[in-house]
Amino acid sequence: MSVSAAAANYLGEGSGPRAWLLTTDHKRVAWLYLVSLTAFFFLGGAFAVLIRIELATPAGDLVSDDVYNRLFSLHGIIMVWFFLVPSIPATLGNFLLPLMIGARDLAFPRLNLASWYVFIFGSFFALFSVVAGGVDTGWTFYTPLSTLYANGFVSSAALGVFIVGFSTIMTGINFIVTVHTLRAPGLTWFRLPIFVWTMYATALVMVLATPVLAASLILIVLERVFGIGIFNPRLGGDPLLFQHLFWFYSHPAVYIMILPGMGVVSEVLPCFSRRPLFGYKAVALSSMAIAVFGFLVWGHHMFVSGQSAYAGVVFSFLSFCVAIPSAIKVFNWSLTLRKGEISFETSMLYALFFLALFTFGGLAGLFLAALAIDEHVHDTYFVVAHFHYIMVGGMVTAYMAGLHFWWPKLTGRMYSETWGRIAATVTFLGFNLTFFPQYVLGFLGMPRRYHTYPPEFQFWHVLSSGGAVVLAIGYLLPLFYLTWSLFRGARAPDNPWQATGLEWQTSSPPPPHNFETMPVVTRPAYAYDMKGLEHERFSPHLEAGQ
Amino acid sequence: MSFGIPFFPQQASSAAGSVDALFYTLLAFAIALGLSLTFLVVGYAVKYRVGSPAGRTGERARSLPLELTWTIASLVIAFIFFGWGAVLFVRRDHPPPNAIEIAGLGKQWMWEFRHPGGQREINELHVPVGRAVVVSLASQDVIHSFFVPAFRVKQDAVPGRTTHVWFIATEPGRYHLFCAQYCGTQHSEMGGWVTAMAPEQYASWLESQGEGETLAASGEKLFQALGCSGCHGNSSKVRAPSLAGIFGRPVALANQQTVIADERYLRDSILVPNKEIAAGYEPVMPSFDGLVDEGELQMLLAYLKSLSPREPAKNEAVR
Amino acid sequence: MSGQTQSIAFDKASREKAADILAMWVFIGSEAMLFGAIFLVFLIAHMNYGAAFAAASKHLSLRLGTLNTAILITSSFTMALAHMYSADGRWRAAIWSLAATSLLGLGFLAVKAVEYSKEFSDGLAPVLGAPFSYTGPDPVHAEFFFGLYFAMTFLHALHLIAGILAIAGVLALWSHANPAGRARRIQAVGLYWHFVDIVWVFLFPILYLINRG
Amino acid sequence: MGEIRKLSFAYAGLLTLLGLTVGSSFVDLGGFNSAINLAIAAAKTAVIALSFMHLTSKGLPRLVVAAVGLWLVILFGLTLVGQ
Ligand code: HEA
Ligand code: HEA
Ligand code: HEC
Ligand code: CUA
Ligand SMILES: [Cu+2]
Repeated sequence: MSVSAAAANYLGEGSGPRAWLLTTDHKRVAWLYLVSLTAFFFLGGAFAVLIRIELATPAGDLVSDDVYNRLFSLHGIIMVWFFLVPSIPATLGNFLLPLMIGARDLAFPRLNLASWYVFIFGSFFALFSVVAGGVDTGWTFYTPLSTLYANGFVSSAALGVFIVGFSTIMTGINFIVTVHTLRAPGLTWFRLPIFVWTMYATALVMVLATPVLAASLILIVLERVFGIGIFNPRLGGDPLLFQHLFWFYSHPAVYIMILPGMGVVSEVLPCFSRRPLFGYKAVALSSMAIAVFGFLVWGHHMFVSGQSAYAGVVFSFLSFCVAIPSAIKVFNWSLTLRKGEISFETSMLYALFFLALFTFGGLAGLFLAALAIDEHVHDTYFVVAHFHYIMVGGMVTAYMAGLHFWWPKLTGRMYSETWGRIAATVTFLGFNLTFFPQYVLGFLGMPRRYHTYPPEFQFWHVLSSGGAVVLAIGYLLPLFYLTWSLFRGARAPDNPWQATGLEWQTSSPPPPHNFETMPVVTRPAYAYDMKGLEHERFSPHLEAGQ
Repeated sequence: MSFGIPFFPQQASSAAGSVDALFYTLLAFAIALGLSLTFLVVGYAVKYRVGSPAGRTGERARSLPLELTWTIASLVIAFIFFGWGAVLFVRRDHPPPNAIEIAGLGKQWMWEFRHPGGQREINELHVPVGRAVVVSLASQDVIHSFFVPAFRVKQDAVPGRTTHVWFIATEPGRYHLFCAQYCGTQHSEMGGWVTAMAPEQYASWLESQGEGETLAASGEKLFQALGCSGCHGNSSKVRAPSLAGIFGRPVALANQQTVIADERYLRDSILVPNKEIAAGYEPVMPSFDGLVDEGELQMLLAYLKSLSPREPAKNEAVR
Repeated sequence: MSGQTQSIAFDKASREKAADILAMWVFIGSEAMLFGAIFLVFLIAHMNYGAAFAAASKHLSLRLGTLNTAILITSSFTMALAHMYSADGRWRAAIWSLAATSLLGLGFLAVKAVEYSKEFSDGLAPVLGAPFSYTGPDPVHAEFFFGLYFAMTFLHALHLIAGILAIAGVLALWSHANPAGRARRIQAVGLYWHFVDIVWVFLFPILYLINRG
Repeated sequence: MGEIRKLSFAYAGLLTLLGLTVGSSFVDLGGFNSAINLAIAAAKTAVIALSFMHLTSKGLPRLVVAAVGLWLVILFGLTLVGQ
């Protein structure tokens, strides 16, 4: 790019709080999210550390039972709604979606900024609950515990989640409309990078599922604040109905929490294998299949809740079906490595670790979907291990992969590969040490949400707590070297990984409106096998513009 | 169990073996698949690392036959495990006919059990080995869950309805009883022990607990005290259906439908009498919602059930 | 050129308009899921306690309910007129139609307030600990009915208030927006307004008309 | 003034439907009362959507409506299975 770097760069577009807090540039909004979400991740992580310390001994000696209940409730609520649901979509998605489809911004830049303010507004309610004395319902808010018996600050937490839900819906609408209306000329659906497909699928789930959560939370708040008894068994209200509504949202929401990770990995694996993604169409369509079929399986959280066994059989069947698209993806990712030229940069390591951990979490999902096994392991640490393998081992690892992959684009700086590789490896080892023992615990019958436990389980708990320390180091390291790189890192070239995506065709960091000249796309995604591509621009128009 | 570290849960019920068989088969599958994928990925990663001499010609980024193969194979395997799990699971709905019925009541934060003979225990449950036991579960306040890992059984106790779980203990011993559904402050302390004993010991244990009045007898007393007998008794002036033998019988309703008088029906008849009106009767029965608590409801149900011919014989057998 | 588009992402006003409409529809779709979930709660309660619900429903004011339905339908009509006028560039007529729409919305709220206060004074409002003194059969499930009634109508009223505020916003920013922008906003607010009307079209029969015979 | 006639027709139709639904509720038709009420509500929705909301041209908005319809069916259907 011939234009002088300072003016061409979105980071140089004015500084100071005003320029950031009133920006409508999707790239800056992504940063607003990145900073807030990082804070929430470490807050949630701090609760997790306290949980693990408490569980190192069978007796409840560090905190009281009430405090423990608040710890895991807040941990779950914060990690799910204030970190993991928005994590990749609101940061990397926000930053990359317009770049990847060759647009100047999202369709509604102001709505995008508004969604961040709504997020912050909602998080005040949640933080109020934290400071005022916590919530003691678990992240699932089951009635009638949450409506009639819980004595924590349930209403403000529920309102917080409710409000954050709106920010999620806003993001979802923005993404859907952007993908439909702003694709660059020549960028047909089947030329889209998988990341865009997964963003689209995620947005669909956000828009269709979140309102149902909002409805159920509003009913809880009405019951607690206005005394309108809707789930009150005394009036004939049905506690199971709440569970239906909650899981109608929350099962699809777990796909909000994995699809974006799948998208990131689908970018990283081909890049460092120098191979096109294996079975591109199958991977793209299976993302959509996950988004749609994910809505049909929520009853698998309720096998022993008292719903009819017949419904249990239906939901179990559908749960096995929804595993198939994930299976397809796992096989396709593995085959992508075949005959590649594989190198092991930090983000590639994270992506490979994602592959392993997601697979092991997903396979545990099959155990849970099998009715007779779930009867035994439901609400035990087996479930806890399952979802941490997918959400932490899968999604958070993918988030790290993506953050490292696009860091040069986000910041224009390179970080230390050595430290990156160390952090990835420490995370992987610490993760397995933390959560593998929990599978064993669950199979042994250790119930979840237990403050104290029978002494014979201690061995496994100690392993898990030890692992959490290693894991904490794994997550703290990037905090330091990435921050350091912001100020001291080497300047990044425009396309440090020789990747093919449109986002790499503009400068690092990109100019305020993304592209000097609007691109035209002439190739499928992942054209790594087309010879001599590395230094060639995607579109003749880009060249012509200079 | 090396060094006192547990690796497997105890197997102490008739279901444990078959559930474990499924578990270990699925585990074997998961390990086999996991290992092959690991070998595949690590193998590729080594073989095709940058600068390795491995040949890279003839590659293609898709292969329809391959993709179809793994899709179909996954489907088939998934369906096998689904079917297996489902077959084991639906047994839950069909307890053996001669089962002992114990009433279990969850409340914040204890389990209260009542044996057919009226013996009450808290956070302890004594059951005979080799006999089917049905625990009918109710909850006074929030949702709890009855969980005995050694038996591989779990069932939520939901306020406003009765649920069931059954098992046949196979090994005498003491096993953990947990509350698996988060229910508030002392959730982790809510539980205790299930003691499985040889039938003779169980009988003498029942003996030693004192010959309280049976659950059905308490229910009968309530039936008098609450005034049910005023309407449902033989000499009553109100026209109300006779309740003899009602349990398990089909009942014609005023809205032309027919329902089986199961526990849910009896329960609703007492708490929400207007919901389903028996054909040919006026809807004059008052609701007893709020007048009877869950424990009393269980007694009434036990009494009503004892009016059905099969039931008394069953209660006899326990003594 | 860019003066015609609101967002720098678009270079053609027509594309931006299409995007606006799509976004509005997606938003309405997600609102439909919200109300759908609550209707489901109502449906299941109704299946279980139909008799009690039918009896309780008779205690609502059919006159006021019908009046309100008519008011909302009329407001939808004036909103449609506003859209039509703005598309034709007849701005004064559009402003009057918008004003009429929001006034009708306020009228709806006023009638609703009358209804609420009547229900409170009749002891039919199990809200905020107000005394509940229902005299019909099965007061327990009647209480459930009134709880749902208040929850659902309250939520609907909140949406209506949002709609009125949105109209007020369009009018307040009238002189700041170029004609194309005005038309776009009127159309967006209009879609939302009609949706809120549709919600009421369902609320009315299930709450007021369970069985009057 | 074709447009204004169309809108007025729709408006009149809506008021008629309102009259119908209120009227029908005074006739005891057993279980059919609710069915009729819901059918009329659906008809009103169709009128509003087609004439006021201009859902006539095919394209993405219709797709959205169809999708939401399907999702509501899922929500209602599978929940009722579990009842
Ligand atoms: C990102 C989050 C995420 C994801 C993606 C998943 C994915 C899956 N989940 Fe999980 N789940 C959670 C998060 C997630 N889950 C959470 C948070 C809970 C607990 C909530 C709570 O109670 O607090 C939970 C609980 C949960 C339960 C209820 C457990 C219980 O409470 O008793 C069940 C039961 O069926 C289940 C099943 C599945 C299945 C079948 C998948 C599938 O989608 C997995 C598909 C993946 C694979 C199958 C692996 C790859 C495939 C292969 C390697 C090929 C081989 C495959 C075949 C032969 C089919 N999950
Ligand atoms: C969605 C994302 C998510 C993430 C990322 C995590 C991350 C972790 N979780 Fe979480 N977890 C949930 C979602 C998540 N969890 C949910 C939904 C539940 C269920 C809640 C419920 O039952 O309602 C749960 C429950 C849960 C339990 C079960 C509690 C119980 O049932 O009693 C446990 C126990 O080990 C646990 C542990 C951990 C650990 C060790 C991590 C680690 O990965 C965390 C790693 C991060 C760090 C270690 C941060 C490092 C930072 C520091 C150390 C700085 C400290 C800062 C200060 C002191 C200021 N989690
Ligand atoms: C005022 C009279 C009255 C009293 C008191 C009364 N019932 Fe009833 N009961 C009726 C009538 C009349 C019916 C039939 C109409 C109906 O189904 O509601 C009935 C129906 C029933 C049924 C359903 C029987 C069937 O054939 O469908 C059960 C079970 C029952 N009552 C149990 C009880 C119990 C238990 C009590 C006391 C706690 C009780 N009743 C008290 C009048 C009464
Ligand atoms: Cu009772 Cu947990
Ligand atoms: Cu799920």
